[in-house]
Amino acid sequence: MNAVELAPPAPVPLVEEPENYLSVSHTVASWLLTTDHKRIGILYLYSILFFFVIASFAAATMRLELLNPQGGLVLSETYNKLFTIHGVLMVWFFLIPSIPAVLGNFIIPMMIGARDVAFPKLNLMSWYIFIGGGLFALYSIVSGGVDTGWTFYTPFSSTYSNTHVIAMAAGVFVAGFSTIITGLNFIVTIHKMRAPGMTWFRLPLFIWSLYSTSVIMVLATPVLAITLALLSLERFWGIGIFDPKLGGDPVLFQHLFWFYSHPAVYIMILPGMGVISEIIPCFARKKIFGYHFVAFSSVAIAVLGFLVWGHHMFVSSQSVYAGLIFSLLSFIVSVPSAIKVFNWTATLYKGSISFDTPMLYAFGFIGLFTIGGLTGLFLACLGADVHLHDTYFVVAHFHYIMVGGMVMAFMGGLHYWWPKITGRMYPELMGRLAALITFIGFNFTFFPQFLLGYLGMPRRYHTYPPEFQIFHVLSTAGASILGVGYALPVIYFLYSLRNGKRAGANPWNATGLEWQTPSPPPKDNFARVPVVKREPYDYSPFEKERTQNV
Amino acid sequence: MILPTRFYIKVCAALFALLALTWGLAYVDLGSLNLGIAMGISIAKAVLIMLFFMHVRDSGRLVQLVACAGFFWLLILLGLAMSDYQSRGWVPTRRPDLSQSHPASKGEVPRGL
Amino acid sequence: MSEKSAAVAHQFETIEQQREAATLGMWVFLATEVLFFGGLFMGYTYTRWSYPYTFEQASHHLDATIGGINTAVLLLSSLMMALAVKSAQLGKRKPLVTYLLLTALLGMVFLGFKALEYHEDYVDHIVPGIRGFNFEGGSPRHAELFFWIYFAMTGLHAIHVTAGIIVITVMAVLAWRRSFSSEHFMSVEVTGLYWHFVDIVWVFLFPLLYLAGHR
Amino acid sequence: MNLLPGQASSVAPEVDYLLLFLTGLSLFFMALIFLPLAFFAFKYRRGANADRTPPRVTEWKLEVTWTVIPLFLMMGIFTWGASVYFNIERPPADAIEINVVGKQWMWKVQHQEGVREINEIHVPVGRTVRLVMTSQDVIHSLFIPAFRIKQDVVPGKYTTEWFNATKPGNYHLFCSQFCGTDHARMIGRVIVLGESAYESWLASNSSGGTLAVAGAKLFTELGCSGCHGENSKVRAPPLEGVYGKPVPLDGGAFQIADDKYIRDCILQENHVHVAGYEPVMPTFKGHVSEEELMDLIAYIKSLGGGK
Repeated sequence: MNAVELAPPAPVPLVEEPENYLSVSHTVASWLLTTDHKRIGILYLYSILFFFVIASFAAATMRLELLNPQGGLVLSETYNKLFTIHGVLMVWFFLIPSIPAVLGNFIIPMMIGARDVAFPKLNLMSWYIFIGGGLFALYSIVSGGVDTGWTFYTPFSSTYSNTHVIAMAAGVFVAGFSTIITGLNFIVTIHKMRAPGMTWFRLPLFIWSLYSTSVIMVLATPVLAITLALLSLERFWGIGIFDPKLGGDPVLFQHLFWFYSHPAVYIMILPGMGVISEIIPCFARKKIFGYHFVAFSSVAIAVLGFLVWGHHMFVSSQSVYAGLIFSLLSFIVSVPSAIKVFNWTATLYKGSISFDTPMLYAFGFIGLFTIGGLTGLFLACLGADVHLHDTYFVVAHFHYIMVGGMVMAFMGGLHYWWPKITGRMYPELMGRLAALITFIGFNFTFFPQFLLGYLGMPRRYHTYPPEFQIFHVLSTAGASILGVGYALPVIYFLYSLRNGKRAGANPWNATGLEWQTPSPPPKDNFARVPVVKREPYDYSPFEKERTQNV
Repeated sequence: MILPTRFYIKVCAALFALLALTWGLAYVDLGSLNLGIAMGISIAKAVLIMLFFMHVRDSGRLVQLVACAGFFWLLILLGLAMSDYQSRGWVPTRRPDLSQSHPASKGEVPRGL
Repeated sequence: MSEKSAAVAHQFETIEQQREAATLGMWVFLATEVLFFGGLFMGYTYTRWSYPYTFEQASHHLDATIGGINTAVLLLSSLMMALAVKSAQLGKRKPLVTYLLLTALLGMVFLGFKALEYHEDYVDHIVPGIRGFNFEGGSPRHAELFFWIYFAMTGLHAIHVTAGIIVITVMAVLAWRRSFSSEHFMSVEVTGLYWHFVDIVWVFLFPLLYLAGHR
Repeated sequence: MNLLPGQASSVAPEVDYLLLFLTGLSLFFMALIFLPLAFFAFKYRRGANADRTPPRVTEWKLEVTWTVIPLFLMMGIFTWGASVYFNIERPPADAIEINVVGKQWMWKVQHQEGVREINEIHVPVGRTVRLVMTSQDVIHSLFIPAFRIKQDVVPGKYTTEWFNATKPGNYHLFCSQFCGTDHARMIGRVIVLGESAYESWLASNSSGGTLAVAGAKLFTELGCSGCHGENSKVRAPPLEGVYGKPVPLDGGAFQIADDKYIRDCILQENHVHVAGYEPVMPTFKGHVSEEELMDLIAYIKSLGGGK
């Protein structure tokens, strides 16, 4: 399905349809050389969908493999390569770019009233760098895969693994720069290109959370780049900085890796929180509760997120006192997330709540992210982590946050802004059905894994003692439902491109500058640069509609 | 705000003086102080370059914030990671009677860090 | 659409906004560079903390005179770059081009000294991983670790210096072809920021690598 | 099918109370969020007539409550968790020492009495057992769910783990840090025997001499006695009574001669410069395996010093 056919040959319109960013030109070159932030967002959408499909196949195969205790569907080497592919592709080539690069690229300039991001050519370069990194990763997968896990722990990854580690490390190294450029672009755009009147406290919360995410992207990703470079040097020339036989320390790699990777999990969840802070006020027709607190909790998560990486290393011969420091800081970093969840719930009080698809995904997000966050406390608590570390409890915890939280929010955001992106409405009933199936399938898949974690089944095992089998069978059954839940939107989104109902400029009657442009918006977003006078989420003009209980 | 050329040359002279100071002090055995002083001088040189050559002094508070953010985050990395290494020997994971006599019980004792 | 001079890119309103965006963008990029080098500084800190004795012995094998001269060369090039940015602000084309070329020249002198030093290390058998690395005083394996970090840090820095020289020469050519004016000179200013940053990195590298402990 | 594996060690109850409290707390917070969520969603659904006059609640009061209360709760859990962690990390003094060497995809266990086992550890019930572990290649992690303990086994250093088995029986032993192809097959059993059964098992299995005896044999075979022996002409530091005592280094500092110090001196060429002696000790890297290292350390320990 190449990009050109995306723009439907509109039937002869009665009134001449205003030229929008899709119909302005249809050549392949107009897509591959575009500097329009909206088109780059769509390019990213198709690229991450491609990687999502590969990683999902890897996950499906693993779930089938785990159906019986002896495994036997695939060899142990293949299983190790499968979970590495699943990890690397999902983290770096789907989750991290998903909301920032797709929805962020599309919506941020429109939300702040700008014509484009600060550095459009740099924005296009970031997509090409992302594709370059993806090609490296694909080369590594095709030519034999990597069996080190997405964490690349040394000395296994640097000395003992004989798989294509350097190629995969190069892929992630390059994709890291794409994230840095996106983050840099957003920071400068949000600082310097806001429309007149758009003060910081009139910014929608989506902008606050993406600003915080960009700060993390910019400050954490370079350390990942240098760590993977050192890993490749170690593997290629044996410099010995991570190899204990040559005087190095494998725990040093863990410090450098987790200094990036914990902030990276906040890169993955913060944009999701931003989308939820947009969806809930719109479908509850009510101003968000505690705007300032939710805004500053995003910034607090971004800053505190850098101080807590040691909770990944409690049992890795890290010193006990360092464990105390990291455990304390990890508990403190959970408070801003709790504040956000309480504020979303309080927003619903005295609202006028409708259960459109984005709102269903938002409810799903709050439910699953709360469970994910609370189980995070188990792992931050030193005494409990000794038993639970590296077991399926951890697998369930981060899937609740990343899949239950981030992917739910990404789906919600995609449904919420789909009319603006394509000018078409998705089929509402199908949307609600898909959201329900995803929610049920997800819980069915990952809740049994908490119990596996309690019972002490370690991660990354392709054969296991028979007493754990019942949980794995439940989990695999759930995974098939989840698969259906994700396949449905792909189908009806493509269907809606051609014959979805035409969406007006503001189908949800939402506040926010992006809804004051026609959908799909013209190339330069705004004819006149808008002037902002009211604070965000001011649903009072829609007051009458709310109080008459129409 | 454009600074006179003479001012730039004065700043450069100060930088050269600090370089000479670092160089000179390297030949004096101050034990563990050597590193501290060398770092202090380097920080002074870096601040001089940033304030005047990179015009941080007369650019907005935002640029000043970003200028310090990089170094501050580097300190987070170095500080918290070294807190792990430094405190490894403190908790007597071995037999308690053994480690009372001497706290650091790992490789070479960090003498001239 | 408010009429704008041709110099302002379509997504900006005023030249002032574009200039601030460019400067802020470069500063954010420099923050990433600080952390990019930061990983190596972390490696340095760990290895020196673990093997302080061998570290100092190995550091005394490096030629501090060339290191010192190189630091002076880079400081001087920073001065040249600062004067270049000043003349760009004043719109004086000829001094802008000369200062830029002087900066690039000093950068090349720095790389020249670096190459000389690397050759000296090669002859001195202290290049790790290559033919007969031998080293007395302290355990050879830990010394090799020091030299790996030394070559990683100075190598990465040299790559940044080379990139800087290329960009400065491009700026000089653009300035020669009159494409900068007194209010549209941000690319020179941004290049200046980058060059000063590269100088700051060397300011820290020199004492840490060459003057570890006392000589 | 209960929630947690059986409690079979002295720390297990402490950890279980902590885990069950955390589960309860999570259920409470889930109720605290999901019930109002469901209630609001139902009561204020669009079209339902309900009093929707904007609430005049002072925002910051509510915000402060649900910031401060969770913070205090967190500090409470943190301290409780930290105290349990301290118990898990710090072994009591008198413990049976068992050496464990992790190798890609098997556990090699050596008892002080000289008995060697693969993937199995026989321990007496009711006695404190301390595992001194190292790895021959990559990072492994010895995880015994029934005892609620886990500790990474890192190459190049000795990590320790202790437990006091309270119930006889067979318990799972897993490797929980990914270590390569057969990470999933690097499992084993901890067999807890009664006191007498353990003694008879030891007697029937200890064919060769104790570790110290094996160490002594190695000490002469490898030529260590050439320098460190009594009548050696080469000046080398005497090893009698050195274990556990501080060793004066050239340059004034000194360092405890513990397992890692002895291991580094054997493996790394002039790792340290002992005061008063030339750093001429050759490296034995590649000539001595991890098990033999442990035998040598057991021998040096047997020469007196901090037993």
